[in-house]
Amino acid sequence: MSSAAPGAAELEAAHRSGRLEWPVERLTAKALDIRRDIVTLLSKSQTGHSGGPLSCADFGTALFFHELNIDPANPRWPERDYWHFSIGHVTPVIYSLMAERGYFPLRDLMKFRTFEGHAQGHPSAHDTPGIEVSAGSLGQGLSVCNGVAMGARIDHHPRRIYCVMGDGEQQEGQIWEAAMFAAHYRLDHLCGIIDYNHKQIDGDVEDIMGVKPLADKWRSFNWNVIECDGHDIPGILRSFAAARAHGGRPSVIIADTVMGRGVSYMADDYRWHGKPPKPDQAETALQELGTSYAEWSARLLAH
Amino acid sequence: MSSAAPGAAELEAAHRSGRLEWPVERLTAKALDIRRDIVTLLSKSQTGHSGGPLSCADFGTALFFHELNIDPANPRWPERDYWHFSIGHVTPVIYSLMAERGYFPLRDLMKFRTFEGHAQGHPSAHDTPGIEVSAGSLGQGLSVCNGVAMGARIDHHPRRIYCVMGDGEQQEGQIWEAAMFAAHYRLDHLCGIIDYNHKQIDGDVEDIMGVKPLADKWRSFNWNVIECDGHDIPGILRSFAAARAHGGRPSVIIADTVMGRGVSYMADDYRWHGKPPKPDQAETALQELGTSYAEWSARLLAH
Amino acid sequence: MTATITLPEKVEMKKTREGFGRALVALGEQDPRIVVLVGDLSESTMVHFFAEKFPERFIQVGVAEQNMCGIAAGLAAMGKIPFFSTYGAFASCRAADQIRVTVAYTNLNVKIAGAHGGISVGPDGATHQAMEEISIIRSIPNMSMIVPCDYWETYKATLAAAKHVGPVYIRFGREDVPVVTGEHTPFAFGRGEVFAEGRDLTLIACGVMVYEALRARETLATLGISARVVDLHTVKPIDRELIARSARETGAIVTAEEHQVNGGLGGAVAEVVVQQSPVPMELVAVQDRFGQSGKPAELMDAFGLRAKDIVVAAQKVMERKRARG
Amino acid sequence: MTATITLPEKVEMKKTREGFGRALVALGEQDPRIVVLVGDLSESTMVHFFAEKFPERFIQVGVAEQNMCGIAAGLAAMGKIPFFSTYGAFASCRAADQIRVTVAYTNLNVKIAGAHGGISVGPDGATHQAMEEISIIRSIPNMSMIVPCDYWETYKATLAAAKHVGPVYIRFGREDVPVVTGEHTPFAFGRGEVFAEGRDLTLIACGVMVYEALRARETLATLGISARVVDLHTVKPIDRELIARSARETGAIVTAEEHQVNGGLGGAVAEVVVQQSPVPMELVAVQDRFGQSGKPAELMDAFGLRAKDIVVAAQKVMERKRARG
Ligand SMILES: Cc1ncc(C[n+]2csc(CCOP(=O)(O)OP(=O)(O)O)c2C)c(N)n1
Ligand SMILES: Cc1ncc(C[n+]2csc(CCOP(=O)(O)OP(=O)(O)O)c2C)c(N)n1
Ligand SMILES: [Mg+2]
Ligand SMILES: [Mg+2]
Repeated sequence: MSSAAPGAAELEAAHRSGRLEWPVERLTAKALDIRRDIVTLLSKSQTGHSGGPLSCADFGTALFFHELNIDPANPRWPERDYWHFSIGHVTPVIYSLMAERGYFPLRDLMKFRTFEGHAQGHPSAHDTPGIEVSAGSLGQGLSVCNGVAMGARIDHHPRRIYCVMGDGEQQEGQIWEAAMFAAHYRLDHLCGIIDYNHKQIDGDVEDIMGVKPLADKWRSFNWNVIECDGHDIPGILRSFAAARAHGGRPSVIIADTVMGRGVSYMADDYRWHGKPPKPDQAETALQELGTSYAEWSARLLAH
Repeated sequence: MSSAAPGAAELEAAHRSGRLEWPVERLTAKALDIRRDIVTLLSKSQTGHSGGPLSCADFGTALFFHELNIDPANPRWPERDYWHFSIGHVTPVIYSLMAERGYFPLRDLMKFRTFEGHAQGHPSAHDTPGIEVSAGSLGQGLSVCNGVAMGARIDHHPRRIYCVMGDGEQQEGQIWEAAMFAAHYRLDHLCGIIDYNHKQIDGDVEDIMGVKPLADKWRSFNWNVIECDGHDIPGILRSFAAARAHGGRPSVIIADTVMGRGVSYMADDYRWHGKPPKPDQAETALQELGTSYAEWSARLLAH
Repeated sequence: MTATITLPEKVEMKKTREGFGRALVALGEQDPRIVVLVGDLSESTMVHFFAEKFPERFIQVGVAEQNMCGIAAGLAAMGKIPFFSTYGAFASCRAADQIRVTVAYTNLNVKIAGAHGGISVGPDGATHQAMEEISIIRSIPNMSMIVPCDYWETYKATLAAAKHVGPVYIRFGREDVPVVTGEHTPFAFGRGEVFAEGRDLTLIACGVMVYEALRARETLATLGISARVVDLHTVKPIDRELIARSARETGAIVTAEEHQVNGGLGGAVAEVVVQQSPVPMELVAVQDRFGQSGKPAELMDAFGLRAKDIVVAAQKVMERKRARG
Repeated sequence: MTATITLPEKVEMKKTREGFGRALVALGEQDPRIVVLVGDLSESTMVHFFAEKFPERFIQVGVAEQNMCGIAAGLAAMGKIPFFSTYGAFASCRAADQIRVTVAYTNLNVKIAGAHGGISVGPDGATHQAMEEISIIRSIPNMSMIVPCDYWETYKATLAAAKHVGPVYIRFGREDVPVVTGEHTPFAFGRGEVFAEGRDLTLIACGVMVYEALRARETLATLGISARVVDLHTVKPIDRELIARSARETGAIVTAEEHQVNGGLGGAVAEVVVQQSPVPMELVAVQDRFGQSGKPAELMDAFGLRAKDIVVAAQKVMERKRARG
């Protein structure tokens, strides 16, 4: 609960440019905030995706508050690392991470998917500062990251590039075109992260269109494959470090996660892929997360 | 040279419905005819692809004159196996195989790519009897074969399905979508054949966009992988038999071949991917293949 | 065969996509050749009704629209009547090359169901609001395309698509929309329907804009303008005869579509009009811009796709008609 | 700024795609932000000139058009000016979804080069004869599109595309085609050029059909018909003013394009005409059918894309104009 009202120091820190390299405890606390944000904004909007955003919360927090070299106050800071969510539908976690990190006020989250807000249903470069390339059609993001990585190479720029993908998304052929390309050009400054939550819209990934053995697939496409528990922050940090240390090949972190993680009734249930909790369900969820809608929405609206 | 003028018995046999199961020697002789056809028709048309058709000639012959259960006189024979070249640009070998097997007169080959003929630059179901689905845009054929295989399953039909792909074509993401699907649905009546000639339009496949390790890729997509020398007819026949015998998973035969195989100055040279030999070059090639343009074109025009 | 449609004050609301989903079940019962494919969107496209009844003829393809289109082609080549379904944005764009080469060039009996057409998709935003399908699909030879206006017309369009031999694209929407037609309202593939007679101009609409056109007609009547309303559900092949006749008889046309203005229904009608009987036209459509998040109603307002926008366009076209004498 | 073009009896023949390839080299020299991508078609699209000179800014993607489009987007996001090149069929169809969502919705500075547009591609046949690009591309918001008429215009269009900030699609052909313009003929992105004045009707063409229109004008002159010829190289944004003025001043329009009739140049012009100044139009184009193998000249004849076909259309439109009084 201590994190419910962020102090000036925290906000200042969050908005700092560069890599934050927060310690595990702070990351753990922030990941909890992210989950509270997600449930709160979805309860407000009554439209949007719950499951994927919650499975991305831990590695997303590690990415934004430890790994990435960015300047939220200056989204186009030339020194920045590039991050991209190829799974555009997880905007609740993307916007929450962005707002908590300082790209825009937390209160903007409460206008998610509305006509007035900038927080579009899927990430829109046209609307949201910090979103560099729009997304929403699955399978396209790794190609974009390939382009960013090639651009960095041409410019002899030390930028690192991070691309978050889904496991259902692995069914899109464009992913494998992009995988082949990145390995061919030895883009070792590129790091993929797969939200391996084992679910997609219509059910279990292995029932819908099995992607197993996923690590073997990426290995056979000549990537450095790192597997980890996508909810274990120390393991995630080790994975990022391993990716960073690996030369000559792009790395992919296969983050084993649970869809809907953090909300008991959503966990591991594909039916929560694309719907928001009803207000009463959200209240239950927020209680589980140690807060309430009243408290958390007040926090969001205050910043 | 004995095969230059096909006897009535040979033609009759060639046109027979069912699997021909020709012995190795006859297949070897027929593959030579196919190469002669290819060079002759390209010399006549002065437009079209040389390299890929020549690398496909041996396994193509084994497919059409040994393996396939078809009735060229009745292309829609309900009992037929289904064959499809996803690499639509290798029409010289496709049409030669079709004509030699009896789908249409050999003389039609001499109208390849002309306004009058049915033999379009890329396979056209609208124009050529026996072509069931048009092709020419790479990467689409295995999906079509998936559909044919699912249709056979719904109908409880014992049809087998064969799909010829290119190695450059492996760069198309749709191939991997289709690969994932076929394994997911355990389409063991589906057999892919990859013309692994190591070349594509702009150069060596490994230079343009490496596909290695190709067998590992297919294995990681849960296919039964069979590797063979694509110019060794006994080995090809064993591979077809192995594919046929394998239950529970689709099989892919990775046929190691040489682009332009059979014509010394074309062999292993990517610059022959998409152009025809000039008449004098064709004459040299046909001499190497034990005939001449005059002789072979006369054979084609006579049937 | 003309159905005169008068709207009650309060009309029933129903999803077009449900008409699609229910019709598939009816088709599945009648014809064993019907096979349904989906790309991980069973409930959104409402093919789950079919999946429950005919699991052995239902194929889940996962998130792989290109492959799905090719599979449908292979099934059609084997004599099946496959319907493949996903959001319209992905059906028309992600599979465009597969539709062009494998399906249309071969002229295979593949049916394509594009759900979530139009700005009325709402909060999902621009990527999911398909508004280019008419332009894309009607440019491809051998393709037919139907944009039904409500639940019942989608139901009938689905049956008609199955009956027509050749590739057909059906576009429908996400939200509850006014039910304008009834179970027995005439519907003929390839033919527009005159839903209301009029002398001064013709409103030609497809999809949900048919309802808006009918409402616009009521307002126009109060302004002393008599508007014919044509439901042009089949945008390809287009009913040239009806368009030409309407141009001749009424002398002015307003088209209305929940689609980009370039190359859509308005463009298709304009092509006929200039070749047959040039008259002033106004095009009510999305003005070459991407959609955004919002409530469906908000967006229909903001993007100028309401009866009132049709009324304004009608007044403008009437002025132009008068100015020509 | 009007260039009056009179054709010599025998015109020089040159490939439009070479104009593209040469312009890329000039651009590469001027601007370090230029990056060129290709999908295993370096010589066909003539980007090999650039590749030889600027290997470090040349990216071979292999046979993967979707990925290529996304890579171009990423490069553009990093401030590069990427041109990606493949056959028009694959540029416009295989990458349609990537163009729509990643490139156009983001409004990235990506340039798309579609080679082998039109029936004149010849022996390769239907799959390789791209004839739907105008309809597809112009329906997508934020996209611009240029269809240059000859070597020089393609050269200039390529420079103009690089200069314009935003996504641009350039369509060009395979074969040697008549060189109609010169190095110094005016060219302005977004503006049509009047290549020859006329009173009785306007021929509006793009691509190789500009040459055919100029030839048609000569024949029409011998028949006592005075035709204006407009080179409408930029099909989006379209020069509404010039089209409206031509409609007003000449009272009849014939469009000519090496493209499907549905939603192409003819449709784009028709949309303007009905909204601004309805006059009779005839559309010379491919009549909604796939191409086939043959010699380019044979196909241009067979598909009705010749000066003589424009003459017939012009006579028809003149009759319709007269009939209206
Ligand atoms: C090209 C494309 N096809 C279909 C969709 C619709 N869609 C959105 S999310 C999704 C499921 C993706 O599964 P996964 O990557 O596992 O994400 P998760 O369900 O775990 O959030 C689908 C099919 C889309 N957005 N883009
Ligand atoms: C979608 C698509 N992109 C590009 C092409 C142009 N193209 C035709 S053949 C070819 C090379 C294919 O390489 P491979 O499969 O190895 O065939 P091979 O050169 O060995 O005959 C390319 C790029 C095409 N036909 N389709
Ligand atoms: Mg998932
Ligand atoms: Mg090859």
